[in-house]
Amino acid sequence: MVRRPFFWIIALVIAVFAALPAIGNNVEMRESLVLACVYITLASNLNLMLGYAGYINFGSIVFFGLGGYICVWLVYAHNWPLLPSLLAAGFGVSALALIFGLGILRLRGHFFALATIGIVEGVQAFAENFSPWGGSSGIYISPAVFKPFGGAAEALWVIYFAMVAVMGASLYLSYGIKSSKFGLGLLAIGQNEDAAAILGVPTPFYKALVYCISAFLPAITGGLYFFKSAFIQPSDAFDLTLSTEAIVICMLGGQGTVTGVALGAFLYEELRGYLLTSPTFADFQLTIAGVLLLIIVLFFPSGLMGFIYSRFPRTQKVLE
Amino acid sequence: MLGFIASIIDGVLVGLVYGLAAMGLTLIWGVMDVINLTHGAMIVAGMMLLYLLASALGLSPYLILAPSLIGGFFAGIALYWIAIHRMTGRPPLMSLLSTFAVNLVLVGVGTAVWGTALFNVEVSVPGFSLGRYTFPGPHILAAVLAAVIAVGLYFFLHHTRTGKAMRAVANNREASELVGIPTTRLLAISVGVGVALATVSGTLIGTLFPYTILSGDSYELKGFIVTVLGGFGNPIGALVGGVALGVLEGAVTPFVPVSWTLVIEFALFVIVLIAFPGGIFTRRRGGL
Amino acid sequence: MTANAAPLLRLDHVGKRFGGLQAVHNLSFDINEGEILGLIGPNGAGKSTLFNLINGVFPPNDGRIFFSGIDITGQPPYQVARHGLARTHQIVQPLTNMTVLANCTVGACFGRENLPLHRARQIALEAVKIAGLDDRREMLALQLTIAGKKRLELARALAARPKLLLLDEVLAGLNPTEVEHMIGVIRRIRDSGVTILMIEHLMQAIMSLSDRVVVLNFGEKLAEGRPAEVATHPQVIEAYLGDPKLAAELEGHA
Amino acid sequence: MKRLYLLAAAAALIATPAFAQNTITIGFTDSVTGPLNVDSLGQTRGYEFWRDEVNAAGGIKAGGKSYKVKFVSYDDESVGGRVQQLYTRLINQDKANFLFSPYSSGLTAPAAVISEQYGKIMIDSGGAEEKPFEQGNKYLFMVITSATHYLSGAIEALKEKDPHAKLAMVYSDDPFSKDVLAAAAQQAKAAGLDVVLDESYSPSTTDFGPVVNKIISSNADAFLGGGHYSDGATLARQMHDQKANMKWMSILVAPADDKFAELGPAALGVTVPSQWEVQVSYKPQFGPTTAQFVKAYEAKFHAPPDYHAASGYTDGMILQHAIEQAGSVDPEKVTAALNAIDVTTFFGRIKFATDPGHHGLQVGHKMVLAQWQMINGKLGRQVVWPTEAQSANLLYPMPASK
Repeated sequence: MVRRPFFWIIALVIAVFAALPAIGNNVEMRESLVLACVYITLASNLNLMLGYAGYINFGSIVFFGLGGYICVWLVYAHNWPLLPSLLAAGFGVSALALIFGLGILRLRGHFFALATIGIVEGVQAFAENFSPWGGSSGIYISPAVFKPFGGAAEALWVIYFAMVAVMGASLYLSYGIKSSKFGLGLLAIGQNEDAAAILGVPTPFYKALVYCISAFLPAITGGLYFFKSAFIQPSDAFDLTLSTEAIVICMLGGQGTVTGVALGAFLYEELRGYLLTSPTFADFQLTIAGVLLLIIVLFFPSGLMGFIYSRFPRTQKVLE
Repeated sequence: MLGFIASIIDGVLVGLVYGLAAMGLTLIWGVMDVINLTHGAMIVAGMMLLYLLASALGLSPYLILAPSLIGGFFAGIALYWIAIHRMTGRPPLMSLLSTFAVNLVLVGVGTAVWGTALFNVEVSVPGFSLGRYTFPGPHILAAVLAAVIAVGLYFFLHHTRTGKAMRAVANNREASELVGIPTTRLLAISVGVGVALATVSGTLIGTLFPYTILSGDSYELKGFIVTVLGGFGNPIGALVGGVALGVLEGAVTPFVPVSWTLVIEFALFVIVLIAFPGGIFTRRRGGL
Repeated sequence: MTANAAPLLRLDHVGKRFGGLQAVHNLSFDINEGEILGLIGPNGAGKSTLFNLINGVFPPNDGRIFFSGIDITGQPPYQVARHGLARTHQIVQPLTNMTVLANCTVGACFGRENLPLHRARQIALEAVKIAGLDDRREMLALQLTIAGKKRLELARALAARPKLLLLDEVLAGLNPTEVEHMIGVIRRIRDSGVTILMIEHLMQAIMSLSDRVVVLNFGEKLAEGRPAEVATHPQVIEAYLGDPKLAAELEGHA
Repeated sequence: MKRLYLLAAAAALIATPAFAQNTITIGFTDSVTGPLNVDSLGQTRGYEFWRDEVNAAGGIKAGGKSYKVKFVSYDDESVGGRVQQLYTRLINQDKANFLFSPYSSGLTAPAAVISEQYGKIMIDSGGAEEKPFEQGNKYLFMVITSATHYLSGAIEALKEKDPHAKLAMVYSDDPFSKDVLAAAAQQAKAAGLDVVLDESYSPSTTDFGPVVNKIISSNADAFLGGGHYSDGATLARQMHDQKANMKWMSILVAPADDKFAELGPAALGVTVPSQWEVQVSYKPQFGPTTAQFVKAYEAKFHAPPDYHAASGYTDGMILQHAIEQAGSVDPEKVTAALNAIDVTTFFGRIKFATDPGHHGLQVGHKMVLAQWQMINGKLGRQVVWPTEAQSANLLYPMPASK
């Protein structure tokens, strides 16, 4: 893997993300890249389910939100340091995903998609009523938790670099799985699950495994994100819109590709951010986003990567 | 005890409306395998039409059902040509994206024009009372109309040429094409009918509660549950699914805090989905 | 092929019902290592259902199925595949958006030998060659013609390096030259040591290819034996009288 | 080239009035889209109205300089995640000197986390929840009465009218409403009133039929609850449609908006805790009187101001006062001035708590209770509590549904 050019492309992306805002202490750029990191992490991991195994998961936000809750709650109620809280969030949410997965992965197609919507709404409603997590008011953590990092300003940088690392890990994970036997099995499931099973792909095990894996990094990013915010509430943590956006991003970028999904996530976030803050477009930002999306869906059916591949066939050898 | 009975009756009434609100969603889903994410926005369009016509022209809300039906039908045809027609033969659920995009546009324009202000249309229809519990007239009328519309749709699907052809397309699109059914026109009509159902249900719901530009979302979400309970594309199933949901809400509310109703609803939703993929009230998928 | 060796596949009083319909009833027969066993019978006799029972698409209601002496009754398809049992489909099931080579690599990766990716790719290349798809290996499966997809089915099954290969109407829909070629391929596969159980409607082909034939009718075994014996079996002829064309073919062959 | 010179000259002309000209940038987000749009709009109008008046009067004068006020604002889509992104942007990219709050507790809390991380003063008129003020924040100040006091007036009035009233409390499952009703439940208990139903509902609830039946079943004669705009109005209408016939109804937020009149008979008799009403008449130490404010506001927006507009305006006025007192825009000096403030404006008295456990919380301002009554044949709000401030008598019991 190390000898492939794509390995180094990912390394370059991580380096650029880490270095650009750090040079000249550009806090504003850092903050806009934070959301890009979140989107790339969410979309890349969703892509494991959606692009590889062909399962539409509206519930990717649950991993993010639950990760956030577990991490913030451990820090707040049990005074855990950040790192073990993050790991607990990652492993805890993965374990939960395995339990959810065993139930709903028996469903296919639209039914699976529906069940994941049910999970988002159910978990949000649960969090709104669960008093240890503050119910609908959520959990605030005192700014004092930033002290071990040397203050809020320093902590924000540390968290940012951690998020970039998680994003990088997501890209390597996507790439690694894609070029592995596991990935081949997933792609086969995505194309034709019955045929894959008959060819010997252990479909239930692979599906459960990928669902579980795709929960890990989003949960950690959720932990970092809400720790950074020092505040978490159910309506933000389990926002169905963000899940839908992640699906949109995968399809925009080209599902099943590593580059396309990452690029799609980056462009989508930057575009939304621009429209939202642009004085000219702000009033119509939703409409414009909708029109742009429609144009892309109608006229670039195979997504960004499909377009790039067909225009520059040689990129297919380099970009996964 | 009387309170419990009242809750159940209330559940049936509101459930019929849920069923109506879900019917368009499940029809389009059943016929063409498209999850129409503009459904909520179209419900709101029906509500807005009600507000505009009722307050500007002073029309009776129930007269507005006619323009709502016709307008919805043409909006649906337009939706088909804009967002759905080109998606045939693409990877599954691409239509999810295109309808999501159209929904953004609709909500964006709606918010720019109306904000998220609340609209209220007063309707006076006498209701009836059971002890201290009152069932408002508009509610009863809406429930009855919902049932009438569902039965009408059932007859349309089973006893008209177009309806039968729609069912044929739902069962097997390729075979229908082979026997000479003009599928494209039929699919366009299906989306038209589906959206017309959404706008009509919006107009009816508008007579029950005050609403905002975002009110459609929760009905769309309920529509998903109803679809799972009642099966795809089956108007009677949707009605039964809606009533089941309404009665569940009514039966649960007296005993648990209302905020837990949603948790129970969605937990049940997932369980039902796993236990009966394809709906409790239909025997198999595509059984229009 | 010694007579007293344990059979590779043994069906022991297997039965399957769908609702009120008895698709397969009390069916028993053996397949010995190295032979080609033909499975024939009129439409709806339960042949494809039998394949689905053998490779675990659904479990039988009654009876047991043994493969290499292991009880595989009720095992899911991917476990059955791991034992060394591969199949093709009457209605082709390509992994549409993957290349021909990738399709076969899946077969090799998850088949009997459970190979790592790079080894699997080599095996897949060989299988592609045997099935005569060498020139099309970088094509997407969906771009192949029907005949091409049939070959892909075969190549993919071969790449799994099975002990037993189930062929479900691989000759259907092929033109006479293609049929000739495919028959040659099947012979060579058997010669390489793979046991074959095949369903075929093309009587001429199956009668000449098979060492033995099992005849199914309404889910039950009507006859079993060498092609020549079976073709003259009175009950078989009677069963096929409902299908005059087939009956004529049978008699013509005998 | 020549054109460019001309342009530059023109720009310089506009930008350079008679004396040294500076600007202060104030940043905030408002909910242009999303469910909180209605309530947010009033607050934003209040902010903008203040800005226009200050700039028309020559700006804020401090330390011999005069500062024009410039706003930068974004749509937060009523989503907390966006709020944090946008406040970070306001601080870092738009170089906002001071911040105003978004609307609602749910959005103010995440915004406060950011303002505090960067040490920016944020004046809050949109979030009444107290929790953010218990985190040891130094730069967050609330000009409105906090959630725990919203319904104290209602409880007092109710106790006076019927000491044995049975209360049903049903409220939105959001931080603000929960805070308000939790405090009200305690106050009711202390007053010896019986709470027979105490429940929250999901903020996305659109049909309150089962809830209303539950209220009827509880045999309550007074109702306290609601949340934000849509749910409160829907609840009021369904209570009326289903003839719940309470003797008393207090609903949060929704009835404080003039659009509540659209509900017609369902609005009649409903009370609402209000931060401010057009009838209140505090004697301001500076700034406009209520009458002046209402007149100028109506002239500009062709609608009477609601309390969100008034509190938004007060945000600006208090910030201005503190800057002028401090004679500087230095955040530490302005913070000190804010800590020291104890003034009365048309909005009421303003004083902030300074103990670390509640720093920035409002302790001076008092709320009033308004009731929807018929005024000259039209529905309108009257101040009915406290008695010394009332503009009309309290209707008790409220009119029954027909």
